[in-house]
Amino acid sequence: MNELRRGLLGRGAALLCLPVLGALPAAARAQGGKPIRIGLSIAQTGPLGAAGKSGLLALQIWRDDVNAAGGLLGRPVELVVYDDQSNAALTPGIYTKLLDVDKVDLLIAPYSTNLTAPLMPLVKQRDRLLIGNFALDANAQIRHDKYFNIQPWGSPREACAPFFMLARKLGAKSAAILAADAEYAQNIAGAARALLPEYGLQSVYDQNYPPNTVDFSSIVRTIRAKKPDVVFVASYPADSTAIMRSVSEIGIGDSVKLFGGGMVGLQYATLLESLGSMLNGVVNYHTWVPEKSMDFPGVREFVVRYQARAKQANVDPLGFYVPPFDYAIGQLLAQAVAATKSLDHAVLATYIRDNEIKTIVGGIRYAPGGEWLAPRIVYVQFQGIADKNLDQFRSPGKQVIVAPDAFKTGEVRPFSQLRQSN
Amino acid sequence: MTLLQVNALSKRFGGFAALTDVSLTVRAGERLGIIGPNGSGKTTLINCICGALTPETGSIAFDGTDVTRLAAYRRTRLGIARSFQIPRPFSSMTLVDNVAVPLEYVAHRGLAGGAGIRHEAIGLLEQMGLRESADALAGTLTQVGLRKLELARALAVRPRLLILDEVMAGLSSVEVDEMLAIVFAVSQRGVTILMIEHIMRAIMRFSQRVVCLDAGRVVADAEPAAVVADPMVQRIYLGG
Amino acid sequence: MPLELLVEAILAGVLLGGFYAAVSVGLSVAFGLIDVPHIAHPAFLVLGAFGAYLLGGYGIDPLLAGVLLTPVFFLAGLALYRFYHAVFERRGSDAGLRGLAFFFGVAFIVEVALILAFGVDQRMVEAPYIGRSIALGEMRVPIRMLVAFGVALLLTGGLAVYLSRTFTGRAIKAVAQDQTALALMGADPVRIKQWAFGIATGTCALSGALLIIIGPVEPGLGRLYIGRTFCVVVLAGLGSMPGTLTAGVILGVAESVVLTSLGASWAPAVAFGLLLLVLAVRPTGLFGR
Amino acid sequence: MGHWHRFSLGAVAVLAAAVVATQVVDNEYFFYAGYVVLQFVVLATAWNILGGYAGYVNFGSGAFFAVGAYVAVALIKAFAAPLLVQVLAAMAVTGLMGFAVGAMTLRLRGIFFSIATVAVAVICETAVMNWGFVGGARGVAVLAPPPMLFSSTTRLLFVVMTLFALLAVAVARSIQTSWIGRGLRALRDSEEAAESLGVPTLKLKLFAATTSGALMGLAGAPFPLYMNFIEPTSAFSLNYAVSALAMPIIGGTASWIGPVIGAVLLGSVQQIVTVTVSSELNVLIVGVVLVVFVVVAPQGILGLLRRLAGRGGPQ
Repeated sequence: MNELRRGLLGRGAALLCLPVLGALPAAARAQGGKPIRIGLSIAQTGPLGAAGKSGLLALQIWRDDVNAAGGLLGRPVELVVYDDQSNAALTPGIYTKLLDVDKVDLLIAPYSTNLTAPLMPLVKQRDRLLIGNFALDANAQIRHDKYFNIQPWGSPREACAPFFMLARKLGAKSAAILAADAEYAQNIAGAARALLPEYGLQSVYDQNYPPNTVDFSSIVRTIRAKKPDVVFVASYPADSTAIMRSVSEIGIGDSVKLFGGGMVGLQYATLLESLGSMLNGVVNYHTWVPEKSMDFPGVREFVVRYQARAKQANVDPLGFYVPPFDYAIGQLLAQAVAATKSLDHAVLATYIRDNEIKTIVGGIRYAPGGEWLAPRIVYVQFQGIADKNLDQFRSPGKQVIVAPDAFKTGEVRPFSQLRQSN
Repeated sequence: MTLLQVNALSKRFGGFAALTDVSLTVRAGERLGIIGPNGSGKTTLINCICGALTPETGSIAFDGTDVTRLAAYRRTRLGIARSFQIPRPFSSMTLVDNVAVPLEYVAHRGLAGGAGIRHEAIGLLEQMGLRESADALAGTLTQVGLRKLELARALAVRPRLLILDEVMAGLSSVEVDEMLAIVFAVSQRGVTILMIEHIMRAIMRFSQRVVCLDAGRVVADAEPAAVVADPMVQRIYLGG
Repeated sequence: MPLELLVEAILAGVLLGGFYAAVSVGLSVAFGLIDVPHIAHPAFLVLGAFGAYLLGGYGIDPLLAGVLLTPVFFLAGLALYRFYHAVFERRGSDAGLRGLAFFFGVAFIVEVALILAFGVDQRMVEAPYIGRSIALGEMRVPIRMLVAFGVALLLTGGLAVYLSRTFTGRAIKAVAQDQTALALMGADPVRIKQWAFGIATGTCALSGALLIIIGPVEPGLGRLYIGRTFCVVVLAGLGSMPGTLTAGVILGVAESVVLTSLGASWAPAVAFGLLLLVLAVRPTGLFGR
Repeated sequence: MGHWHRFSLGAVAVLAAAVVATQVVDNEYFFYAGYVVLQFVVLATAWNILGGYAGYVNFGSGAFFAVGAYVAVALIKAFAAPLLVQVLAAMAVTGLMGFAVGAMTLRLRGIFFSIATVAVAVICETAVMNWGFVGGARGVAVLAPPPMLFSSTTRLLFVVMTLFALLAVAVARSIQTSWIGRGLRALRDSEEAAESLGVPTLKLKLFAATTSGALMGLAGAPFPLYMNFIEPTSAFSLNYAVSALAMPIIGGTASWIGPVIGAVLLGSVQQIVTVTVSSELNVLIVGVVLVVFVVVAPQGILGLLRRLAGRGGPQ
């Protein structure tokens, strides 16, 4: 998912388009042969920097793993990484460089939709294999047959549906939608808007707020006055925090049974820790949490190793959201290359299209268009969260999966009820 | 023949009346001196005549044309030139370029520049004794050099009325004499001159007529000797 | 819009406006009074915010941290102005443009220093007044917004008194208008401006602490406040303290009311449209000289 | 005027070299990077006409650039208009923008103009984000038609941008060497003196603001085709505003060649040189370069070269 927030003047960092060394080869373990080069740009600065850094760490862990195990096709793996500074204007140039100058063997897309969209025509024209890295619907227009997204939610509509299923379960009749005026949030809110009638919900409030809004108290008051049963929020990290604070301070009213939805940031350790009990009752999307139903083979071990390295790298210390999936990107490429013994993009794409990929986030099968055949977004409800305690999020039962049913580890409880109890 | 007619001019800055009901007539070819203590409105009057300021009431006519609301640069093109009390050179440009600006914008407007303009600019600088530093940057000039440059630029617009705002302030007595000689020469060519000056010796020698301002009003308007003898002027200048 | 919502929106806007005024006070001195094109002002605010975050790690209250850091910021301001003056103002004509580029550079350097020290994550602080509210009749008001407004009153009021009642304060106001007159008073304009810039930078410690009290902060946040702070200062009329408070409040109320009404996403356009209007109609600002 | 002959000859040579490059250079990345550098040449040159010559700092270059780009998007969406029409319309709109901001604030001190451009940038960005037709905040994909004459759209756009850069430079140069340029410099040094010497300062400033604005729109108009996808955040990026200002300052603002040197140097060297530098340091380098240049080389590289050549005079 993409949390590119719009700056007052845009915030794409600076003039330079400098590649980041991040990942010059850790001189793979005494391998013979020319390394297999995997190229990508991933934000290390700008608004996407936080997610980009944790994602890159996961990829580096994968690279070290695969090299320790003898590399791919007997060749060491090397990552060629550039920093796109969260600036979409830089990605077409960077990827042309990866292709024409660095002559990388495989490509991974930059983190987020905005930065991926400008690449799609280029990748299609060159007929290259591209693994999407948390891009939402990036292939919808271009329909490139060698694009495969690691993000597990399918279309915006499929991503939103489980939330409204919960609304129906709680007997909701009316809904408010609050969305940031920015790319990801608008996509998600658009899907949510379209779903309201299907779930028998009447829209009582529907507003976009401008990026970088400082104080949400006016907005929260207005929503409260509308007495909605459901509040669907699509927001970015700083806003998510500000909204949660305003909700705690001002109150959203007893009518609200379900609150949350698409709030980016409520997956990040720093925000979880400092919001603490203000999170209770919120139902929000996620990709992976340490609940029983998400115990895919290898994922726990990965998280432990990630957390050990995250501390010294000064990146997100939990690593639940992006990192397991970025590690899975590596596994996806590795499986395809190992199985086909080829670096030919057409061969690899055919393999990925036709076979199940085994990763630490479970088995993946792809639908035409390159999204997961069986989309798997999960909605978690924060329950029994205390203040100032990061470790509580490492254990199950705090971020209870309430939807979809296949992964459920607990029942959804009305928002207002969980708010009053704390 | 009247060249400049200032009629009942008033100008206020917020609550402060800088000029009140000032009237003034300047004949063609005349050398007029304006005196008055600091803050008496001399520079404000000049700014109104040149168009840097717009008066609230009253009118200004130049050579029979009403110029009260005309933009400053248009008045310059009609033939009103001025110098500034604190010299305002185009410091990043050479002296030649400094003088070329008015030549291009007034004297030879619409004509191609080039060698002719440069030649003429150097001629003007020569008259001021600035020939040697023609290609130096204006920012490097001394105080007297800057005042001469102001004068050269003003003359480049080929003025009919030249307004000098304390061109001799801060100059040594030799330099004052030098400057006076230049100004006399300009006057000789038929240019009307309106001069503000604190240096009494200079203004008395130079002016055919002297106007004294005090607190934004005209308190005297006569021949130099008569103005000096005026008890009101004496009170203003000698205190009391 | 129901009347009570409007009233609540206006009240929230006034408090938000206080916050805007508080983060603009320093710029009002640096840019409004002594004419330094201080684009790096918001970067110093973020620096102040991280200062509060750092001290917060030792259990120090963010406001107290702001006060404790003020002398440090003040001294840094003195040094920075000394350098700025030596390099730009003394050299003359182009000080504005090159000074601008210089402060842009300084802003970038501060930003990177913060990234290297703290990473790119959003940071917050803990304090008893964050996340709580008090009831005013039917309405609940976040305490942190009240704190921001209080600090704004304190800063603008304190500076207004300082500027009009003390010798140095009056000299700072005078330096803005007439340097030669100041020299005649026997004061060195450069020293006076240096002092003023020290004050301007000093306020960033406390205003920066407000930044992290109001919401989460990351190193690049300063860029978002360039427009807002300059908007307040110009709207106010350069260098006027009552003007700064009023302009902040106008901006806050406009934003808050638009957010409450339909078309919340137009809030920035409304605020900056207001600024354009003021520039066109009354360029000296609300309280301009 | 021999200078003009030499200049036109040089311009033709540059254009020819660009066309030849598209035929012989195999590396597509060269054209992607080259396009960006040329785009900055246009932007920096445009900025310098008002900022360097007249001393009025435009802070909203990003907005002019983005409005140029979005005018193109709107025309593509509405009429599938050809590139030439997009470009002309973009220039007209951004030129008008420059004129309007100028008419409102150019009578005032320079800083008011700067602030007004910031305000205009915010308003334009908000307007685009709320304008669904051009994709709003979500952005919109713009697929380029198959390129004529060239083997790829990027190569075509590279030549187009070369042409634009030459055009912008020619405009800047002719302004600089004419009486208009002298008038602008005069008013930069002292507005009152210029006015009193017959220079219509307001008209000149408006002319410069309009020309500068139009050329910024020119830089932005092909951007949607280059990107294939455009959304407000990257189009309105602070990068453009900072670069447009930093490049002329680094190169030297007194002459048309200054912004060109600055843009080519900063724009291209950065892409190549620091392959081994970690990312935060990118921003740091910009900061340090800006600070060092304004401190050590107040007249930019141009001034540095002159000092080395031992000539003290301007241009």
